[in-house]
Amino acid sequence: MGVEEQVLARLKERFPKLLLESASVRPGVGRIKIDRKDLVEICFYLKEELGYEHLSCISAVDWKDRYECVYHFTRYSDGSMFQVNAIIPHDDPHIESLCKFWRSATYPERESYDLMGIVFDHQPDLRRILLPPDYRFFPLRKDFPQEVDRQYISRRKLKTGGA
Amino acid sequence: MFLVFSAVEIVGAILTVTSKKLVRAAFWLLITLITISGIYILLRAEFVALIQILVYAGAVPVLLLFGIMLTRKKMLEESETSEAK
Amino acid sequence: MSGSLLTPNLVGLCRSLTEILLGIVKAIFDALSLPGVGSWFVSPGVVVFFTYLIATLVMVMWAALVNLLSVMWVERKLYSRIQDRRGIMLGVPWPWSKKYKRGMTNLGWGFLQNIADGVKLLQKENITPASADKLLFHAAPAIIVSSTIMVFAVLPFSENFYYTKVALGVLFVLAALSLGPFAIILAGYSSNNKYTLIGGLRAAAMMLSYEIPLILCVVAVVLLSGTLDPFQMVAVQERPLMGTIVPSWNVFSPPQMLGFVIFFIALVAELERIPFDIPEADAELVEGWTTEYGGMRFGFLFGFKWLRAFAGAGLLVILYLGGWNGPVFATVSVLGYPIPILPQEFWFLLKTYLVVMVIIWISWSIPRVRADQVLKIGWNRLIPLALLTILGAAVFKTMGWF
Amino acid sequence: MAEFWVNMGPQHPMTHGLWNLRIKVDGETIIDAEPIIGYLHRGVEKISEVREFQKVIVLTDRLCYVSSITWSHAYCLAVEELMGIEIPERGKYLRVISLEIQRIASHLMWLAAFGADIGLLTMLLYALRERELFLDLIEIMAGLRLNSNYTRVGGVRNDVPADFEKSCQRVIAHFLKKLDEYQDLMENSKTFLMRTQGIGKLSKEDAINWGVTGPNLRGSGADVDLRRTIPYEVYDQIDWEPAIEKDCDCYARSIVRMREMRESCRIVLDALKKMPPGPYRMKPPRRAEGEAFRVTEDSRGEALFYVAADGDDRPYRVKIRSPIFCTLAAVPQMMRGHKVADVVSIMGSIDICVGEIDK
Repeated sequence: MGVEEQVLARLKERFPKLLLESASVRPGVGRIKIDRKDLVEICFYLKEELGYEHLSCISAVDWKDRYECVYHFTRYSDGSMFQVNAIIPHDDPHIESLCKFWRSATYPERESYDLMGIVFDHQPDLRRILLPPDYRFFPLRKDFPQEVDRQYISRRKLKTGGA
Repeated sequence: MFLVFSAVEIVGAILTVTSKKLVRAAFWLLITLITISGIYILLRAEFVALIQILVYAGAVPVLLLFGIMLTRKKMLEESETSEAK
Repeated sequence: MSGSLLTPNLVGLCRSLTEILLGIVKAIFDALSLPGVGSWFVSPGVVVFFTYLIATLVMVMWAALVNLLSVMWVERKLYSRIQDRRGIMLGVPWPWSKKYKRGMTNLGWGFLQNIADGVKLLQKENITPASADKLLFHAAPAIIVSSTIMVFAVLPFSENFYYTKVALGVLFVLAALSLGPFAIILAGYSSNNKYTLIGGLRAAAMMLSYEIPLILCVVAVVLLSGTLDPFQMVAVQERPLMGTIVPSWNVFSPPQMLGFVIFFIALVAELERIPFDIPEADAELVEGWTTEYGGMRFGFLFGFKWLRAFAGAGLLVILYLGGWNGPVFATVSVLGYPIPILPQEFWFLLKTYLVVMVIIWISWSIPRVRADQVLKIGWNRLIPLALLTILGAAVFKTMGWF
Repeated sequence: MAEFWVNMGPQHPMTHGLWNLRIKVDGETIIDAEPIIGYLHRGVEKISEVREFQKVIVLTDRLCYVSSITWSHAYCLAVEELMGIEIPERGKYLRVISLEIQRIASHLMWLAAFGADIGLLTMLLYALRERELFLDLIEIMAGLRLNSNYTRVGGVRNDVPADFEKSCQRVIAHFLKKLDEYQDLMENSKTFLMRTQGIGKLSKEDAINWGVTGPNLRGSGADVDLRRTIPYEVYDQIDWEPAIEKDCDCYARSIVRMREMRESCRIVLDALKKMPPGPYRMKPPRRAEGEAFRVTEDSRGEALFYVAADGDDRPYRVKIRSPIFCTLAAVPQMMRGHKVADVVSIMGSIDICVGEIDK
C-alpha cells in the first residue's frame, strides 16, 4: 500500500461523503475530486493532519459545463503529492480562498482570477496581476475568441472582434 | 573689483531672503558666501578666504539642504501627486 | 638644478610666446603703415592680457583635454583588460602609413574613441525636464566644471609647470573640490526625480562624512611639513630619509602611512569610485544624480568625474608621494638650453597615473558598499584613525623624530 | 523624512527584464514593496490550447530564454505522463545531461547579473565568458544555443555526436578551475560579504508557506531538491548531493547556486559515463485524454506543468507553475526594513526571469 493510498484511506475515513471521486495517479501521487464548499475543510485537514505543507499550484480549468480549480500539494518529507480538483458551477464562479493557510496561494489565486475569472472569496488582494487593471475579459475561458485553424490572429479579425 | 563683489553679494543676499523655494535660497546663499570670500581676497586675507570657501561654501549649504530635504514633506508630495497611480 | 621641462615657468613661456606673436602682428601692421595700432599691440597691458589668456588656455587644454582624455582612455583600457577583453580599439592609421587608405580600423589603440564619444554627446539634444528647477538644473554642471578647473589653477605639475604660485595651494585645492557636493545635491534636487533626489541625498551624506577624514589627514601632513604651500611640501620630501638613499616621502614616515591609507580611501569616496559610488549606483538608482542630464551636460558631469579623480590623485602625489621627485635627472643640452631626459613632469604624471590606475583597479574588482555601511566606515573607522594620525604626527613633530 | 513610492522599473537596470518593483521608502529604508508584473505576458497558456502537443515545445522553450531546456523538459514530462508512455533509457540520460548543462548556463547568467547588480561589473563579463562554453555544448547537442527545442515528447530530438563526451570533459575541467576563481572573487571579498550576509532573511517555515522553491528554499535550510525528493528521469541512479545552506540570507542563496554548479558538473560527467547505447526517442501517440501533471526542479525552483486533454491532438488546458512567480510574493516580506541598496542584492539573489513570471 503506497503513500497515496494511505492518505486516501485516511481522507475517506474522515470525510466519507465529501469525496466525489478518488484515485491513485502514480506511486506517491493521489487525486480527489470534491465540491467547492468542502475545499477549506479538506485542505485544512491535508495541511495540518497529513502534513502537505507546500501549496504548489492552483490551476483553473474551463470544462465548458463547469470550472475546476486544481490544487497541487506537496509533502516535502517523502515527496508525495496530492491533487485536489474542486468543482465550481459555470454560472457562479466563486470559491473560497486558501490564503489563510498558505500565503503562497495569493499570487496563483490572483492569476486564476485574472485569466479565468474565478472569484476567490475572502482573498485580501484580489486584483488583476498579469493583465492591465482595466481589462474586461478573462482570456483563458473557452468562450474567449481564438483562432483554432491558424496560429495567429489576423488584423481583420482583431478589428471585427473575431467575427 | 570691490564694487562688483559687493553688488553681487547684496543681490545674492536679497535673493536669499526673498526667494520662495528654500533650495534656491541655499543656492543664492552659496553665491553670497563665495563673493564674501572674494572680498576677503581683496583684503589680502587669503587664508580666511579659503577657509570661508571650504567651510561656509562647501559644507554649510550642504548641511542646510540636507536639513531641508530631511524635514520638508511638501517637496516630495509635489512629485507624489504628479505620479500616475 | 631644476629638473623641469619648462623654463622659467608656464606664464614666462607664454609671455615669450605672446611677445613673438604680437611682434609678428606689429610687423604686419607696420607693413600696412598703421604704426599706432602695431605699437598698441606690444604695450605692456595688452601683452600681459594675452599672456594670461594663452596661459589659461594652455592650462585648461592640458587639464581638460589631454589629461582628461588620457585618464578616460587609461580607465577604459585597464578595466577592459581586467575583464579579459581588449576594450576600445577604434583607430585611424597615420596618414603616411600604407593602411591609411582603408580608413578607420578596429585594431588601433582606441585613443580617438573618447573624442568620438564626446562628439556624439555634443550632437545630442540637451533635454531639460519640464518640471525641473531650470536655474539650478543648469547651474549645477557649471559649478562642478568650474570648481574642477579651479583646482588646476594652483595644482603644480613640477617646479615650473604651474599656473599660479599660491602659498595656500593645498587649501585651495581642497576648497575647490569641496564645492562639488553642493552642486551634486543641487542637481539631485532640481531634476525633480526620485532617483536623483536619493542620489543627491546620498552624495551629500557621504561627502560630508568623507571630507572630514580627508582634511584631517591633510592637517597631519601640514603639521609635519609646516606649510600649506605645495612647492615647499614637495621640497621637504626631497631630502633623503634618515641617511639612506630612499627619499623622505611622507608616505614612508610612520604616522603618515596610516594617513596615506585614510586619505586614499577618503579620496576614492570623494571621487565616487565604485566601492563608494553609492550616489550614482547604476544598479539601484539608474545613474543617481546624473539621471536627468543628457547630451553634453551629461558628458561634462561624466568626464569631469575623471578629471576630479586626476586632480585628487595629483593632490595625493604632492602630499604623500614626493610630488615631482624622481631619481634620475640626466640632462642634454639643446641649443644651449638644458633639457632633462626624465623631467619632473614625467615623474609627477607617472605617479599620478599610477595612483589613478590603482583607483581604477580597485573599483573594477570589488562590489559596491551599501549607503549606511559607507557612512559607518566613514564615521566609525576613518575619523578616529585620522585623529590618531594627527596625534602621531604631533608626537613625531614635538620629539623631532622626522 | 517623507515616505514616498519609488518605481524600480519597468526600465531599470535592476529588473533584468520588464517588470516593475514599487518600493515605499522612508529616506533609504524600505517600508513596503509591491511587484507589478505582466509587461511581458504573451499568453503562452492560451496559445498552447490551439497547438499540437509537439508544437507547444516551441512556446515552452521561450518561457525563459536563459533555461529553455528545463522548461521544455517539464512540459514533455507532463505530456508523457498524460499519454502514459515511457521513453527509452538513453533518451533519459541525454535529457539529464542537457538539463544540467542548461542549469549551469542559467546559473552562470544569474552569477553575471548578480555581480552586476551589486556593483561588480567584472563578474558579468567573466560569467558570460564561461557561459559561452556551455552554450556551445548545447549547440553541439541540439544545434541551437538559446531556444534549443531539444527535448521532445517521447525523448530528445537527436543523439549527441561521438566526441561529445570529450568536449564536455574539457569544458567542465576548465570551468571548475574558473569557478574556484569566482568563488574566491566573491567569498573572500569583504565588500561582498557586507552586501549579502544577513540581507533578505527568509526563514524555512516562511519560505515553505510563501511557496518559495528551488535554490532559494535550499538557501533557507530546507533539504528539498525535487531531483531527489520526487525523482524523475534517472536522477536516482546518478551520484550527486543537493546543496543546502542554513543562513537564509542572500549569501546562502548565492552559495547554494555556486555549489549547485559544481554538482551539475558532477551529474553531467556521471551521466555521460553511465549512458547506455540504444534508441533515444520513441514515437508518441498523437492524441491523449485525461489530465496529468509533473513537477521538475527547474534552475530557479519547482516547475509544474498541469496538462489536461479532451481526446484531441491539442492540449485542452496547459497550466504553468512558475517558481519565480510564487517567489515574488515573498519579496515584500524579505525587503521590509532593509535599505534601498539591498533591493538589488535581494532581487539578484532570487534570480529573476521575467519570461517565466509573465508566461
